[in-house]
Amino acid sequence: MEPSPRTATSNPPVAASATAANLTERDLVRRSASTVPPPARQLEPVAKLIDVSKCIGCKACQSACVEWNDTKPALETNTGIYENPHDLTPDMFTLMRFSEWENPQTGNLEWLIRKDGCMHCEDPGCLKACPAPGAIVQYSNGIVDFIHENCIGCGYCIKGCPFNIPRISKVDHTAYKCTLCSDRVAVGQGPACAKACPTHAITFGTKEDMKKLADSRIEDLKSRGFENAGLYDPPGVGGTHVMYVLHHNDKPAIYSGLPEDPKVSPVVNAWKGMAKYVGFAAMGLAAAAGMLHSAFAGPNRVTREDEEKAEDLVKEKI
Amino acid sequence: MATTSIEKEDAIHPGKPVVVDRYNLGARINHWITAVSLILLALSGLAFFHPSLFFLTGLFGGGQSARVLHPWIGVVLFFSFAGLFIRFWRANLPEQSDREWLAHANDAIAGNEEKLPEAGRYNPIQKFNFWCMSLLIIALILTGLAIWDQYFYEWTTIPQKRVAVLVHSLAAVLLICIWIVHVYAVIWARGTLRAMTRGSVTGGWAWRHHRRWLKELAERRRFKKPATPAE
Amino acid sequence: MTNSWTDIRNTDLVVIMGGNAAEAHPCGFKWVTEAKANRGAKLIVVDPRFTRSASVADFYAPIRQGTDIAFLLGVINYCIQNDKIQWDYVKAFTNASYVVREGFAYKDGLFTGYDENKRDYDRSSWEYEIAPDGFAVVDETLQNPRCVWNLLKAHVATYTPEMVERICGTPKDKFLKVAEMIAECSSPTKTMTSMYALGWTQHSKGSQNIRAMAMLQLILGNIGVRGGGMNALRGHSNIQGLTDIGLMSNLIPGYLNIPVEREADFTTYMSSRTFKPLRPNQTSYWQNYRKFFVSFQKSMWGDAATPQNDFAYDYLPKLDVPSYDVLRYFEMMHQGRVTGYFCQGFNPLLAFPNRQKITESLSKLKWLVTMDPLETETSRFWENHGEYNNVDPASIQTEVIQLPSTCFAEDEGALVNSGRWLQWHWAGGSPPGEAKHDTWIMAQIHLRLRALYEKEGGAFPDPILNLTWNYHDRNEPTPEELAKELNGYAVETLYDPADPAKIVLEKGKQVVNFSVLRDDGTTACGCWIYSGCFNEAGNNMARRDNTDPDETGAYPNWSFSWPLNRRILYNRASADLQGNPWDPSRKLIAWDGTKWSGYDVPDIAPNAPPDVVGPFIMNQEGVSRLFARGLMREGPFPVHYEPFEAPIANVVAPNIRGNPVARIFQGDVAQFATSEEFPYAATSYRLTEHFHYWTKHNVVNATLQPEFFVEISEQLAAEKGIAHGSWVRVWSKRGEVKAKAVVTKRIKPLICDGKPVHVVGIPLHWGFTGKARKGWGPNSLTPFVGDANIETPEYKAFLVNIEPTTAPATV
Amino acid sequence: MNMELSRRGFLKAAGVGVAGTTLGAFGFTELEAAQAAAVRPFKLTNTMETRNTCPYCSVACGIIMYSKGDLRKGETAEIIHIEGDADHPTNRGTLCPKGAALRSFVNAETRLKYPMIRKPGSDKFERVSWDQALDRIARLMKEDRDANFIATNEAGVPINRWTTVGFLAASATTNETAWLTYKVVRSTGIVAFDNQARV
Repeated sequence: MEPSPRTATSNPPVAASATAANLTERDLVRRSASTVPPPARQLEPVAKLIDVSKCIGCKACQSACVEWNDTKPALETNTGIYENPHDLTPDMFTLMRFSEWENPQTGNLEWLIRKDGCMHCEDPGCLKACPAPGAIVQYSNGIVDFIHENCIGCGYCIKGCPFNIPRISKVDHTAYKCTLCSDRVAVGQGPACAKACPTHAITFGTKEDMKKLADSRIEDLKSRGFENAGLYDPPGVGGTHVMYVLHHNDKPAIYSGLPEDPKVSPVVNAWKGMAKYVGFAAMGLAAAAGMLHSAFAGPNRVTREDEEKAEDLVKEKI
Repeated sequence: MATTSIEKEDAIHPGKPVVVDRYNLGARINHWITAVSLILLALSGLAFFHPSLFFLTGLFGGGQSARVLHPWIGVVLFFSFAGLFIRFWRANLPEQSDREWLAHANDAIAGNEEKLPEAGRYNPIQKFNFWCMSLLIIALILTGLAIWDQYFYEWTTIPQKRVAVLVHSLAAVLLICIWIVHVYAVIWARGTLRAMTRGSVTGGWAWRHHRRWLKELAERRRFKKPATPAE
Repeated sequence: MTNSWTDIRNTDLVVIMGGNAAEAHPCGFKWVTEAKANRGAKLIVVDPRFTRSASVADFYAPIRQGTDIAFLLGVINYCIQNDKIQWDYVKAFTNASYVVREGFAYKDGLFTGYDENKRDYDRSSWEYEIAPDGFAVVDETLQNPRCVWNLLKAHVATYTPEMVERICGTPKDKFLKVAEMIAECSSPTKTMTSMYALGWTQHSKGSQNIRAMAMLQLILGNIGVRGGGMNALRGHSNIQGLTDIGLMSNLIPGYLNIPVEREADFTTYMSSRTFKPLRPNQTSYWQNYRKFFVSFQKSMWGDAATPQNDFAYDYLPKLDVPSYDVLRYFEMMHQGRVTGYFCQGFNPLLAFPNRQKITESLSKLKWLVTMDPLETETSRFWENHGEYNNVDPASIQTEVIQLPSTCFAEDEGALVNSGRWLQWHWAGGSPPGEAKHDTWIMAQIHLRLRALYEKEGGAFPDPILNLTWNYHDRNEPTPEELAKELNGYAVETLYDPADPAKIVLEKGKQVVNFSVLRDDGTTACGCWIYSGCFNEAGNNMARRDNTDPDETGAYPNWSFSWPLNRRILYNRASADLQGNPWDPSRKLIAWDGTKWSGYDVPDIAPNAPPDVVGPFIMNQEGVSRLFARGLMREGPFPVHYEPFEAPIANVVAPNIRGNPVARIFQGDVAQFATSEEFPYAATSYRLTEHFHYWTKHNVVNATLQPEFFVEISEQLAAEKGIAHGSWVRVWSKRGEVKAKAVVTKRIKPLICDGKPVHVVGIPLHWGFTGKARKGWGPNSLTPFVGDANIETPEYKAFLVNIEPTTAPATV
Repeated sequence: MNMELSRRGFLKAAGVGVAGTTLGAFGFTELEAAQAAAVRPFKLTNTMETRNTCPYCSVACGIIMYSKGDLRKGETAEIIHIEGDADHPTNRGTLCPKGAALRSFVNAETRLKYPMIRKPGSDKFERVSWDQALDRIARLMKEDRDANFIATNEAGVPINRWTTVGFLAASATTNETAWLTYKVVRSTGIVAFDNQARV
């Protein structure tokens, strides 16, 4: 297995020779609305680990994300909350979500701050839903990326996503979300948010390493009285390449509505699975029935006799 | 009862053959707008429905423009069909005799129309198609709006959108099936197409397929100037 | 900071009080999370608000703003009552055993010597008993009732947990939990670090807030050790540097003083600066004061500073008041006694208290010069912005000259971080338009003024005409040239005093560090504490070797740390009287029988025997001071005083309002409110998304936190009928603001002296220029009064009222 | 675990210059020229790196500024990106939300570009040349200093105080600027000298 990039331990390269992208077509394992040949090599799966217990909600990740991706989120207002922008937007791929939770067991206030953004599912609902060939791709290291040239802006990815992540731009009408900084990962760097995160609440590396790191964090949290601390790597979507360490892994919903057991909606599965077959079958049957009928019954022609009957009727009444 | 099966424009031109006006120009334009919209919608919609048909977006100038056009065409279809609906809903109201007619559906399919009760302006299969189309188009426009994210994203939740998109695609499939039946029926029942091109049918066609309609027209003396032979 | 950011990784307990490190210093706070993750360290946050620091704390305790001294003295009392003292440290390294002279006393909130009319003390009784040999009397058994330890014990006895709860509103159980966690660090193998910032300084008794914690840290033996210390998290990137270089009314670089009027000549000036040791064999490093002073004068005026003219002593202004700090100066401006004012990278209209007074003051200037890379409200104080700056330009006769300067990205030089590291940086971008380096601008101002004096003569031109200006390009001195001046150089060839034939340093060469500076005019040095930063070895501030032997967090070869590249101040105190580390796992330096060595540059002469020479070399005692003698204006021990605007009366001294020695101007007294008219306790603060008034110009930060708001509890919101996210009007006796209401569980009413106290939180980042939405800051509301020692305004505790309102008119 | 990074030992002393980076350390031993069909082209290719320090708080995080154009070659340099310096012991490459957006400070619309003067009673700024602005300042200073400088007190002791003009120094300028400012201001006898340390 080819090793994958880890959290940036160096500064980004600038020399042209060192910046050839290493995520190419041949590293694709899935491509929306199309098939890809098996990848020539298997990159080691990567993951971003978000340790909510270390997060101070400073929004450095948002800032770094905007600067790296050259997006221009709109200036909003204060509506009584700390979330700004108020939601993920086509220009804001990641968002700190704040919730004030009073722990019924301890009576203490806990300010739970979760960095929201694309989870890079192993089984990506967006990709499944996407009708445009090659608009959504998945690399063998687990990154799910949107290819804007191929995107038609239909918003099916929004319906496919169990985490409510993609957003359609009103400017170029294509879907946007966190790319896991595929352009940085491709040259051996970690995502911009992970690089910036002041407390290393966001780390990036191989999924295996991140799981090990999570284990040590969970152990620390348990030692501090968070008995239900755990790793959020939901199996319903085959695991994710963005994982959370949660102090209350038994209650993900308290973290601004993190889904309890996310999976691609059965409705979406029905739509992208059963409906296709049933639909084609039904249309085919209708057409076939017509052809059969025409073969056996022949055309239904108006006869001379019919015409005469009509003429007679008319004469009679005139 | 009988009054419902006649439309204002319906009239008999005596002659040889007898010619019966069935659809005036407005109705025909309305129909063809609907038809073209529906075909375009089917083509673009199918492109989104299955990857193997994505190439159809090429007909619309690519995926982006297909995505832009599809819902607008849908709006055109909706209003256009609404026009047809207003014109024809009365003629498509079910009647007592439809039961009997349907009891002889086998004969209808076999083309043994003489064994059937006389049909009015529309026979029950046509009525069934009409109402199916109507209901499906309403379903399509409603679900279509729910997934028309460019303008109506805020109107529905994502779970609602998911249901909407599923319902939309299933409704579209059904509509296409109905459409196939409709088109086939037109082809099968020769002499039908001219109703939507020239606006009229021959007396024989009316006698054969919609005898009660013809009889009623005659009964009410709905005559116009004789059809010229050239017609 | 006595320690450094990277040293926080070595701690066992972090106490964030008087600050909000996670929010104001996120990347420094990283080392807290590292200590937690890697050492199992604990974090305590004590704050009126449940801050972002609190969100990752192991324990949070609420406190009413302005009551930190009561809390901290309460913890000291707890430690004393429960014998949680690092005794060896306290006995050897503090003045616990020093006997205080007869006549010193404390009663009803006041020490001996108070003069109510002057609002000042005669501090002569706040002194040690001095033996005939000239040394202070000590009682190592701590039996003498007048020894510092027994006085302290008696002084803090008032601050019981019940009293703390009554004053601070901190529930007793929470206070006790914090006290217990802190007290554990009295073990020689456990350390605690104190991370504080403006939450302690911005009070009328800010210095004493800090002193209270410093005393606690001394009792626990946490000063001078890895993972310990008093860590002031400085606010701005080079505020440490500007303080070091003494850009203040009364300072000379390196914490020397500008003479006062009664110091008529150099001899008189030096007579009070001999710094004779108060105990045998002590270092008392300030004995070198004269060397530093003379070298400074030489760097300023070169050949014009001669032994004959007392090294141009008269070139320095002599002060008639302790200082012309900004509060005093804006008061003078307000009285119409000021002609012109320069604001270099500063936005006083928003940054200083009582904005109405600031606007009036600036309007009375004849001229104002601003130098900034960005638009500031100050440079546009005359411009009408509707409700946001409601002034009449036609009636303001101030001429304003706005000069565009470069920003960090376009200039080169050193910034001093909170941990005293002088870090060099390089220019990477071209300035926009005609923006110029500050060095160019200052040089131009000087050269043009100098030319006018050369041509026309005028009032005492000598210090201007003789100012050392031997730069290669007179129009724009380079950062290297200036850094070399700060480091110091030999004016004449230096010979070894022990061997006059031996050359120590040739004329014109850079001095290696301040140890070679002389008081005879043969050396020049701009800022003695920086000496060593740019010596003959090169620019040590530009060093980039990030190796860290044994991962102590010292990074000895990264940049340069003043003084002498020392990373932890008082590091001698990390070892016991035998010179062995208190905690072998956290060795810093150790005595090997002949000398000190280890991971850091020893804070003491390398051959100073451990049981003889004390670690606190800058003090005449050689030890640290639990009893401050006359060095603090309020008294040798901290006392709880309420803010000038407080929701309750002072429980320990009901007749005293505010800090009894804080300076107040007559016009401002009338603007102090009582809790009857203004019932709510307001505080001001930064948010992590913004930096003061700069980042509202930055579209990204403006987006992350776009609009001015205030934070209130759900209870206050319910009482006042304020809806989440709605507009509120907040007003004090000095002004009003309109803001969005953030109603939050993170602020809860406190019960103080039996009465509920509601806290109103007011962040400070909005104004009428920039990208963010227009707004106000807290300084339209804050009172015009400062700390008694250093005149830092009381931004953190004042009274307001609040009500629902409608949106301000848009402009 | 993240703290175990960046043990690169001695780094080149220069703070500036194009740095090669060993991609090998991150898993791609063989660099390929394959066309990147998907990922965005790496935007820092062929930029100049300059080491600097974040100008905001006193944590003083190391930053790297990436520019098009090289100042040291006398070119105009435009900063296109700024991020944390992974070699820096304090911040280890991390930055807070302010630091991470530094590029947008450098390129802010409200950066000042030209000297401006607002005349008494006016409601606007007017652009002037540097010479006009600086000569005006020097003249205003001299006028007031000559008028209000206090050379001696009543006892005849030289006190050399100038109290009618004040100078408020910055908080984010370099030591070198601060020192030059100190020299210039002190030499005039200004006593109302203060800075952000107090507030």
